[in-house]
Amino acid sequence: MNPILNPAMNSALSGGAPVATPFFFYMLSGLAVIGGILVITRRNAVHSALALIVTLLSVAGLYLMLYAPFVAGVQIIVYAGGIMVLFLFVIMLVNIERASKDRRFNRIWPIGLVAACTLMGLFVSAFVKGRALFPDRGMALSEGSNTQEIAKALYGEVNRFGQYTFGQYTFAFEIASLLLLVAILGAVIMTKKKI
Amino acid sequence: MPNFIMSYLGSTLTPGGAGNQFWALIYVLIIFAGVSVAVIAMNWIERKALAHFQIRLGPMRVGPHGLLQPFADALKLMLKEDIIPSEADQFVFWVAPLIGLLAAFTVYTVIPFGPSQAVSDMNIGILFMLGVSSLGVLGIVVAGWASNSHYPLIGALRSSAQMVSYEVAMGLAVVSAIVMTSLNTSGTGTLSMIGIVQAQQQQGVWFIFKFFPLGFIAFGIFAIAMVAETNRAPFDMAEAESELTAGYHTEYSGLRWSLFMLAEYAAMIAVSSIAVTLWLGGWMRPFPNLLHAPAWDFIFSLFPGLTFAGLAAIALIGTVRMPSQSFFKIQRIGLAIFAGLLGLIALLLLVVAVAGRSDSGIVARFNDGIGYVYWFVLKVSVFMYLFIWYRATWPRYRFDQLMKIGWKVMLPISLGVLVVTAIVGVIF
Amino acid sequence: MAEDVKTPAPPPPPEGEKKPAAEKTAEGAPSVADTKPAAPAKPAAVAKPAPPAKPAGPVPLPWISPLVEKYKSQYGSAIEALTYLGQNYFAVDRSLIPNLLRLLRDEEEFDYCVDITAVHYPKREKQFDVIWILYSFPRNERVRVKTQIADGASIGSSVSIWATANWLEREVYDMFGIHFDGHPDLKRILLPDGWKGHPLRKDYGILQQDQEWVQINLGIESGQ
Amino acid sequence: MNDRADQLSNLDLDAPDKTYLDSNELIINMGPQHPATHGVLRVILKLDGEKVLGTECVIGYLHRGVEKIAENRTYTMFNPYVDRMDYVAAVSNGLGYCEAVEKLLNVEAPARAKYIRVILTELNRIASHQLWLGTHALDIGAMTPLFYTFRDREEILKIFEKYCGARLTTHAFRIGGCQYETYAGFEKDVKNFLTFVAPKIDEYETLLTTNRIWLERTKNVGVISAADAIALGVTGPVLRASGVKWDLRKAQPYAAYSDFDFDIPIGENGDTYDRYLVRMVEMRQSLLIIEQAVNGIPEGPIMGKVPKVIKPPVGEIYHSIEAPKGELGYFIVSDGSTQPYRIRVRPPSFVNLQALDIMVRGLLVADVIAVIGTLDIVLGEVDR
Repeated sequence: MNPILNPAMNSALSGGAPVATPFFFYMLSGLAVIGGILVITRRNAVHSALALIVTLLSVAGLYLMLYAPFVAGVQIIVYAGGIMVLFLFVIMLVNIERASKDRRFNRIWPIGLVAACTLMGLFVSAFVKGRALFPDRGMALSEGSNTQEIAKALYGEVNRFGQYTFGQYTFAFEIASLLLLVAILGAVIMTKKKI
Repeated sequence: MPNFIMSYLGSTLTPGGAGNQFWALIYVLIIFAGVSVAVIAMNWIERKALAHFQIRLGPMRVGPHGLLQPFADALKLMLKEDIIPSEADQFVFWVAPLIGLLAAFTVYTVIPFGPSQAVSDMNIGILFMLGVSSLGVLGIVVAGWASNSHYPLIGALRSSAQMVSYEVAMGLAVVSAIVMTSLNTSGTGTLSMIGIVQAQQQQGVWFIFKFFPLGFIAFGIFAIAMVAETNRAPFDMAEAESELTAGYHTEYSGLRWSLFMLAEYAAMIAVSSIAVTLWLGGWMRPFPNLLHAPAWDFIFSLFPGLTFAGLAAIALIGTVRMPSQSFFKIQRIGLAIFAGLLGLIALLLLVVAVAGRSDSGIVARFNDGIGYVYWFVLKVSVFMYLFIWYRATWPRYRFDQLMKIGWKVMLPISLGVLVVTAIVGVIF
Repeated sequence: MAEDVKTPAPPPPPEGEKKPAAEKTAEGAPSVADTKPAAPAKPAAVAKPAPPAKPAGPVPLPWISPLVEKYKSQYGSAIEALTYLGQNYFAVDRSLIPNLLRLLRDEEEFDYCVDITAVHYPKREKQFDVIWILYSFPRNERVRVKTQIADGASIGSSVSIWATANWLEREVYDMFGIHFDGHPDLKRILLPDGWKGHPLRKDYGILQQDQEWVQINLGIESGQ
Repeated sequence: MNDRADQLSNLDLDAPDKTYLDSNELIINMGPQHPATHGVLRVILKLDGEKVLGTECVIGYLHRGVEKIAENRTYTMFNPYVDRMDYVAAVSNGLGYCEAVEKLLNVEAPARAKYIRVILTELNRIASHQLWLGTHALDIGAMTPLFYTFRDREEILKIFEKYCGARLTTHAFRIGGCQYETYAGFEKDVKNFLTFVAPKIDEYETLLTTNRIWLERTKNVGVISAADAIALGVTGPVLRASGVKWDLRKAQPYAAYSDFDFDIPIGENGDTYDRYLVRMVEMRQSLLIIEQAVNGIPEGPIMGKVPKVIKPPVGEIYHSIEAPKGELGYFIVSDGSTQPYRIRVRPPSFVNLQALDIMVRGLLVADVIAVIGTLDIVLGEVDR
């Protein structure tokens, strides 16, 4: 059994009550999947956006189950709170009536299907070979003898996150921010003809 | 089961921290009821205070001095026909107020009314609060869109732009307070709401006075941003009644409309709670480190009772001064009963305070809890009064000016304050 | 004074008969164009026209002033200058509008068009008086310009001279049905767009309504 | 929207700097049911986001055919109707009408009547400005001044009520003078009012004049240059705020205004803030005029020698006065009968409203509200 779903570990980490139960896991994943399906099938873009919010919140819940509360919080504040508001902002300016009459799946859908299958294959292979590619925290946890200690170590999750971003992975972090800067500049150039 | 109930009573953890779902549920219910009552009270106080700013009397008919007016309003709103425009997007129109309401009430799970008087203490408490309260704007945005009408749409656009931009300055101000929490011997800060207050206690200063004026500026930024965040005057662009009739809730009526109002006031209380927690020492009474002798504890523990006694006295004066026509007879009786109730609460609180002095068990703990909640609520109500005061005094900003202030003034200042706070924190 | 008032006034000369038949349109218009550059002498010296003598009885008297002389010499009998109770007005031929108005603004500094209105005389051949009330800020003086037009005829618009004429002319059109040539957007202003009839004409009864419009747009049988 | 919006001719504007996102132009109806259009004004706005590309005013919802009614009433009977045009400045309307008919009759009101007229008209000017200030501030979002101004306006209405029995549509004057002698204590009431209201005007100014938000909302908003203002025929405080020192009370004095010493305030920039300041100073100047008038009010008759049946000789007359909102003119054509052949009212609000379009282009929706407020229109007068 996945150590994350180990009740003993749960109670140690949350200080008593088990949270990361299979029930929550399946519920949240189910919500995320249903939301994802709705995102691509709804004709109305605002409905899609709302479904996407459900998906994002479910994923945030999954992060919580993985004892990554900081990532969950960031997921809510950035994706569900910030980005989705901007999404809706843009969608509202689009003429929904006309957009919903357009054909939803146009001719390039085979290409999309291929791309989706490729991505799927990537995920599957990552899942299969995952242990070799990534340090598996769950495994590390199960190997530790004292769950209380691990729980303590995990409590400083934000600190560790900070240390990683500004220590070990500074370069990757800065590259990502540079990428965002380029995107911002591109957006400015696209919207404004004369700057 | 009784063990489940009783075992928690001696605990110094929050129900969430202790993993006690029963008490968590009790706390949730208490908070839900408390916030609802607070919104009702706020409704009455706002109307009365605003009226007195404006040389009017405000509600005077329903109940003595209009005390029952909020209930009459609530009843009316519940009975009113719930109109859904035929051209509206039915489902989204239906779900929008619920989103706002859920977001506004969910944040209360982490608000620390005392060191253990909170539903749960997440280690990302403040992040959770900001994140969930930012979801509230979704309700407004989709409400404006679903109404399928121009004014609500403009209101929704305004409010989404406004909230997204003010969240940035607000977040940076919050971060500068969080940086202050790390100024201890171990050098680790915290995002936990309770941890933030405890950090202030350890450092012996409210963060508003820390590194004066840095903390004060950050607090000021937050205090301005939270007004914009809750769409209140002078930043009430989203529902600017003289421009957009009623903004995003123009097409709403009845119960659904009242849910928006409930969400708005709940959000006001929530953001005020954040400000109180981060900068004004949360549940701490004034000078907890300086005046910490048991005698002082006792004196401060009398405050809640005395406050209620004072309110009872005011109500009593109102009863006495009520005109003596027969028309006012029922009102006089009603106000007298109200005064009696307040007096009874005051008496109860005073008894607890006196009893808690000699007791060291559950009564003392209860007494402490009352003290914490009292000081917290008192600080929050100062903000609530400020909200009313702003509304009575100021004209409304224009949308572009609002954005200009947000991006060109508040954001650089909050960024600067954050950097300077960090530097000063490292040096000292 | 009041006794004077009670004395019966001289029989009203129908306003239109004061002027000779003005059919000089063909000559009038070019003459304006010719004389305009040739008249640089701006009569600044005549800023204050001679105060007209107050008539004992209320009869329009000829208005004598350098300003009048100037335009009389230009247009001859197409223009008539009168004064009544101290208020001066020109009664001009239709063909002089709007050129005369432009001259008045440019040369005589009548820079403010106070009002444009009309009066309906159904018994006359040319049924309408159109009246411009002008004011000059530098001279602190008012003047009225009147012209007569027949029903169905149109008259030059003065929107290009005073921007304010836009709505004023629209109201005249709305109320009297007088068309202004060159108006950028001549449509009804106070009455709804589809309304039939022009209420301030004398033949439009005070209780009269466009019943059809009322029935279609308001969904009621009658507006009365 | 509707068919009307599609045929907006004066909304075809020179294209703004086009961007890729400009394709969404929004046409919205502001009014006739809208909290800030002061009645039943309907403004069709063409918006790019929130920027106003153009406006079209649709008026006439309150059209009652006042001019048509006039042709079917005698001169005396029509007198009360004029109060219903600019109903917040009914006294001014009455003054203009009575003076115009008097001029047509070639009679003059006695000096005492003129002084009473000046006092009441100036009181009415203050009341009108107070109402404007309250609603204008409310439009910009300041709720409180409304209640202050209405509290003080009440004192003026009380004086009106005591004088002629009506508060709003007063019908205070008659052709030839005044119907009523001042009541006992009139002068005392007016003097009390003067001492009462002066500090109250300070109070309004404390709330607004240096208020940062008020300044930001009104400065450089709805600017109209003097040349534009004159070309558009704008009058009253709006014209004066653009820097044109012109007031009919000085330029062509009527009633007893030549007897009094007062200033005409003018603005510099012609923006909303200047219009606000001009009106505030005008209120104070009105107090000065009232003070002089009430101190120097002569004894004597209050009714001139007018015949019982008013039958002006054939002729036409134009007379205008400085109403609180601008030049209010009456053009009366008489055919010698007891009924006017034609009465044309030159309404200041109607003409001033025309300036809305050029004042708000390029501004934001919120500014449209501010500008409608600052133009100080009354729809009863716009539509007549």
